[in-house]
Amino acid sequence: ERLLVFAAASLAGPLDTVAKAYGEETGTEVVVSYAGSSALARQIEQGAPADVFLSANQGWMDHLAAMGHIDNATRADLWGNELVLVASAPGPEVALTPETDLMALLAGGRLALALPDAVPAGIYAREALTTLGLWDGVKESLAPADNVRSALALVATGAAPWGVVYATDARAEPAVHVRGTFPAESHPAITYPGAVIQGAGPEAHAFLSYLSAAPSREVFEAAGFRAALAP
Amino acid sequence: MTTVWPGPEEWAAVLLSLKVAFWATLVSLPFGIGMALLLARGRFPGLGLLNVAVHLPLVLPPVVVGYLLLLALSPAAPLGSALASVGVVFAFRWTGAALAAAVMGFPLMVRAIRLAIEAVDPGLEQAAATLGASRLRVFATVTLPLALPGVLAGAVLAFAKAMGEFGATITFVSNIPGETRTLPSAIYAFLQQPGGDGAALRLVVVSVAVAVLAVLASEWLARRMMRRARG
Amino acid sequence: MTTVWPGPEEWAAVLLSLKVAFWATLVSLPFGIGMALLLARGRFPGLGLLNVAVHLPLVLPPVVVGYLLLLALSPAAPLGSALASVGVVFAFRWTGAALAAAVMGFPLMVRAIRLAIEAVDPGLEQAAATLGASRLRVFATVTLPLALPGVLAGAVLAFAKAMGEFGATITFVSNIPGETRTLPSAIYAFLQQPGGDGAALRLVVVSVAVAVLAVLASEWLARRMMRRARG
Amino acid sequence: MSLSVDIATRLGALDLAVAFDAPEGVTALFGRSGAGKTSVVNAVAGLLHPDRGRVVLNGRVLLDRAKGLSVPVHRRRIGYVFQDARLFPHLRVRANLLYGAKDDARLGPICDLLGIAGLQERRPGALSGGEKARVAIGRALLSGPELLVMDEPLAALDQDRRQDILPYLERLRDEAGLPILYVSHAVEEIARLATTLVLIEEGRVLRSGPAAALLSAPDLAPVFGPRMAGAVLPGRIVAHHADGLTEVAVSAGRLFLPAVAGAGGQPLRIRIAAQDVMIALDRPERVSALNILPATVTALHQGQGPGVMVQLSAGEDLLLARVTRRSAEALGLVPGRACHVVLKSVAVAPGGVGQG
Amino acid sequence: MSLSVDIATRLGALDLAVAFDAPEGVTALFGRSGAGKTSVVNAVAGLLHPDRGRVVLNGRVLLDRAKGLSVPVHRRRIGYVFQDARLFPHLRVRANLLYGAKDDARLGPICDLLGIAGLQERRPGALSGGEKARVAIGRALLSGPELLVMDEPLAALDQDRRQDILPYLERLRDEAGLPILYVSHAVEEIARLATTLVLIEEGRVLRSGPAAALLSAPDLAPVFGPRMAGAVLPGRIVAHHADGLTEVAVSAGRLFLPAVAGAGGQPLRIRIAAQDVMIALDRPERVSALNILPATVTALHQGQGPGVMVQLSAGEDLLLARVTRRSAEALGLVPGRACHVVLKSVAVAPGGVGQG
Ligand SMILES: Nc1ncnc2c1ncn2[C@@H]1O[C@H](COP(=O)(O)OP(=O)(O)OP(=O)(O)O)[C@@H](O)[C@H]1O
Ligand SMILES: Nc1ncnc2c1ncn2[C@@H]1O[C@H](COP(=O)(O)OP(=O)(O)OP(=O)(O)O)[C@@H](O)[C@H]1O
Ligand code: MOO
Ligand SMILES: [Mg+2]
Ligand SMILES: [Mg+2]
Repeated sequence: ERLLVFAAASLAGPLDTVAKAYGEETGTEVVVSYAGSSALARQIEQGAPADVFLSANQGWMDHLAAMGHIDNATRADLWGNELVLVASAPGPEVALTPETDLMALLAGGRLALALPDAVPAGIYAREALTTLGLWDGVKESLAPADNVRSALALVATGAAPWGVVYATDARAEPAVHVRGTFPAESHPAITYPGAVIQGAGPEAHAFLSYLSAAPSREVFEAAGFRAALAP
Repeated sequence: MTTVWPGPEEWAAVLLSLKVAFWATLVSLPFGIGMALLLARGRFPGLGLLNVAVHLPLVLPPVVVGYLLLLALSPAAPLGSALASVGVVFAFRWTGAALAAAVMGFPLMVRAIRLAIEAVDPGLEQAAATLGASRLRVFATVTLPLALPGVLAGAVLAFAKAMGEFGATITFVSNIPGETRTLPSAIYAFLQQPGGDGAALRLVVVSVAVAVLAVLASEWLARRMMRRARG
Repeated sequence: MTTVWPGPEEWAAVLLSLKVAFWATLVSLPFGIGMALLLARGRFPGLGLLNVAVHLPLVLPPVVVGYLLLLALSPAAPLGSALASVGVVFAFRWTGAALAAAVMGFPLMVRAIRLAIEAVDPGLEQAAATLGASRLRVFATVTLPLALPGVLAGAVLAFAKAMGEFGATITFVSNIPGETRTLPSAIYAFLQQPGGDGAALRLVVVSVAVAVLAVLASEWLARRMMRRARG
Repeated sequence: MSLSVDIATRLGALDLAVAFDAPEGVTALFGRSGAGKTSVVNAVAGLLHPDRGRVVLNGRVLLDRAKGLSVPVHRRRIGYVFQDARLFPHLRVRANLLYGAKDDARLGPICDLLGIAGLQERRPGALSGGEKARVAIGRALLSGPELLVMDEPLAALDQDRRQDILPYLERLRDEAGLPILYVSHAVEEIARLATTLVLIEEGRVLRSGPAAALLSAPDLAPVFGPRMAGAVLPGRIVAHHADGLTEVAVSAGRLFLPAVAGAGGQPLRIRIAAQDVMIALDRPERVSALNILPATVTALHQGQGPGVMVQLSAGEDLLLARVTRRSAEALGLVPGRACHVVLKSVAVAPGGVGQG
Repeated sequence: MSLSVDIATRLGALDLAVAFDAPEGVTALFGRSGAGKTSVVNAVAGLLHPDRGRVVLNGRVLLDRAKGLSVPVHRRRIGYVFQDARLFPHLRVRANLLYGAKDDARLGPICDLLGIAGLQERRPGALSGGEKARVAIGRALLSGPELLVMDEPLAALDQDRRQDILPYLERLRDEAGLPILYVSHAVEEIARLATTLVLIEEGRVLRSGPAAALLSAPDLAPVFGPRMAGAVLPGRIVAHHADGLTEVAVSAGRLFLPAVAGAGGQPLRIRIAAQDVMIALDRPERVSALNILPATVTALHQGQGPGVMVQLSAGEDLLLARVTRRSAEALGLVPGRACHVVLKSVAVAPGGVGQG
């Protein structure tokens, strides 16, 4: 009656709510271990007793799949997210197109984002900026952070005037202002895949199904997540 | 959620952190003393390398230390499974959190103790030897008591470090509530969660409070010891 | 990518780490000595709290320390802008990385030095005073030289810590190649990606090599000092 | 030049309450182990903070607890030779010596005097016990103090070395006018050096005053130990003889002592130990003792044991003689009895003669 | 019971090469500051590792560099009273005393002897210099050693305290048969305690042998200092008199000394300092000196200065007298000259009488 879920840390708020509800409904206690997707994936690889893995990107899920650690049949994209441009100062909306003069906006400041070659949010940001043809212009003016929350903090404290973060992060932080949204087609879909770990019991499958059911989806949508595109 | 007083889950993290830090300090103390003695008084080739090895957890990023621990002691690893077969399990247990904390605090502990041992007047040790005390007895009755302030300082440093250790812990034993979710891991989880800053701040306050108590208690103890030693 | 020898970017990270650690240690040393003296010999109310404050960076998760530094010293913060107006800028500069490393290493440095100061025979300080030496001169010519092994130990700990510091650094000053991308930051970035282990490992080897050299050099220095002091 | 001390403090089981005035010259603190000598000296130097008290050196108030005044140790200008040497272990002997010195002008002579010239490049860890003591003395001397405080400075030294250092301390006392506070168990040292004596017993001043008077007070003989009691005679050099003897005038006549340095007319202090004095009713002839003075018994002081302390007046001065009770009775020694005191020339020299 | 030492090592500028045999009793090492005494004693205790050497105690080889053998310090069973006390600062006096003891059976008596019974609950930091020295002595005594090594143990002590401790050491020597290696600058201590004397000068043995012989060798007088030279006479208690004098038979007659403990017939060693001896051609009458022995001049030893060391045979024993050259000439003292030696009873007591 205990289920151990390994989940990307950015899912914490709504996932806690859903897990609690699930526990009340089924009597199965859901315990969630939040950490970076990379750390969790490595632990699963090393035989962690997790039942379900909820990743913040496809890369680590692919990795586990390739190593045969997850039940591929259960893998599903559960939620989606958007990439937004935030600023520490309020102001007019910025249209994100190839014509956008990001350097002028930065005015000598730096653009905060997650590590663009390592952390999912940063990779999406790099891809979006590249698609828009803005990457080469700003790549010397970046402030890469270890995760998207740190990037947000750089903007919130004013250390960096602008940043690229997930919509879910931006909306919960009163000290930053969403000044633009990256077109969905400028980057691969931002999705949070989930899967049951190889060898986990039937409760794991049940919980994963519960996550994609309507009540759970509402909780996540309330937190700013998008419903995932149908698999 | 906006009250300053921590909730039951947060209390669990506080208690777990205290337990982890306490055992990490207590169990590593004899090893710390032994290693300090070896480094202070030993004369053999390879001493320099041993010294380097002791410092390594300090030089390496905690994540790396955690990862190495995971590779060595996970149920999938030979050493981990060998230990498991004799009932010693670290992976994803609070004992693993304590081990990670102990490893990270070890260099701090050893340095302080070693410094204190080196400051003991060899003349007093000689005097004890002329009175018939074996090396072991000299150490136990003269060197160690005189180095006690250093032992205490080392223990305090290790304890404080254990209270704050996060990177190695979360990488090694994940962030499982009630088992491996220590105060810093809980703080991290909140910080990763949109809107979690308030809760994180509350835990930081708790951390500081615990630190205040621990450090004040150690100071009080140190002053007592000093008074005893100086008459 | 599979060669063991680090590439130019990695070399840049190594050199930057050395620079950061060197300056962090050097600049914090006088403060560390001063604080150690204050804690060892000071008699005023609030000493206990000061002592706690010094230990805080150890007790708090590095990310929190980095976040607090960011809050205090970002160009948008009053203190940060005041410092900037006199030309002292930490944000996104290697100086900020050094500051973060210095803050994290400070408790280690202070403890070691304090322990050594407390071990100095007060009789010798009295003797110096009867010979007309002011408090300052007594400290500079008797206390400090006799505490030198502790000062060195403190410096080594702080240096090692600075080589390994990561959480506070990346949170405070981001991860800008050539400016704030230290070795641990680079290692972290590699570890975030599936398949990045090899590159990370290579940098770990470099870290270890640097540590070996630094620790061996400090031991050699310590032994020289010992020989001088004991005649 | 003077030092005035009046302090009281509690030290574990001991209640220390000591007051004395130290005029120019050497003031010796004498008392049994644990009597409180080091504590007094520490209070003067500022290393011990008495519960109440006042210390004044040459008019400078160093301590006045009533007024809350206490000059910090390093401004007291008191050179202190500690009972344990307290050399700085990280400094070579030379740097130790010069630690409190303005320059190295006096380094050479003082090193020669103390026999430590060859040790200058050594570390204190490589010195013998006596060598450490000598370096500690040199260090205090070189700091140019206004008062020198010495806590059993010669205890670790051999006889020869003491004999080298004592005249130097005398010269300091006399020529440099440097007042010295001197703690010692050795009555010979005290008798030779001290102008003033402060006897301390269990934290109290038992008696204090001019050394000559106290050393020849028969009732104090038990304090110094029976073998140590004696008198100090003032004298004056008359002539130096070719056979190495110096003729000295005392109020009762002439004494011949082994060569004493000093020009004719120079005043001297000659300590004559009570046990070195023989009493004869008739003037002895054909004996090796050269010094025979007419004297009159003035008092007898019966101690425990078989000895009697006889006080005699010889000229204007008082002498002490320690004889057995049996002899005292056999010779009929009672106050007023005329007799001769016989002393061997060699018995007074060279430790017992100081410049007056 | 015996100790045999033969060591050589380099100590900074000093080339130490010392060999001696110490039979039963007390072997005193005597020499100037820096001569190498502490180093020899350290080598015996195992605290200094000489370049080459051999140390054998009661047949047990403690050190044999040639064979690469060195018994570790804690197995040598050598109680060491250090020149600096080296008390354990974190232990109370009682715990310090009992550190090396099997049980506390002898704690009470030894504390009483040393006058430290009241200090048992103190920390060493709260002791005076002399108190520390006494605790260090007690600690070594209580460790039940096979050899006691004492490096200037009494230097920090006052006269009275020395007089209390010396007889105890004598009893240890005689009753417990505990061999003692004793470093001291004080000739009185050595004269009283030592059965064997090893004179060390600049790292070499200048002379070694029975203490009595060496102390009365006129050519060694300069070594001990002119005031310190003297002879040691063997004697035997005859009777204790009511007036506190003990009558002692020596080969030349009877001496009356201040009360000496011991039954009739008990052998004694009586040290008579050369400077306490007066020579008279006629037997003096009506003098306070009770001890007058007929003697014959056997040798004269002219030193520097105005003194002459006169060796006399009195009965079967040799005596030394230090007189001025002027007296020697005036009395015509040449070998063969018959005379009387006059000594004051009090001059020999109580420091100069030891159990033989
Ligand atoms: N570690 C050392 N290195 C160099 N020289 C040393 C060392 N230890 C002792 N010496 C020298 O060896 C000589 C003998 O020292 P030792 O301590 O044996 O003398 P001592 O006879 O005990 O003198 P004292 O009566 O002053 O205590 C001294 O000159 C001393 O300076
Ligand atoms: N800090 C202290 N606490 C308690 N008692 C103390 C302290 N310091 C000294 N005493 C006691 O005070 C007394 C006087 O000590 P002090 O050192 O002044 O003696 P001293 O006359 O110099 O003796 P010595 O000749 O043995 O050096 C001693 O009995 C000692 O035990
Ligand atoms: O939730 Mo992440 O893996 O820190 O982007
Ligand atoms: Mg004293
Ligand atoms: Mg010595």
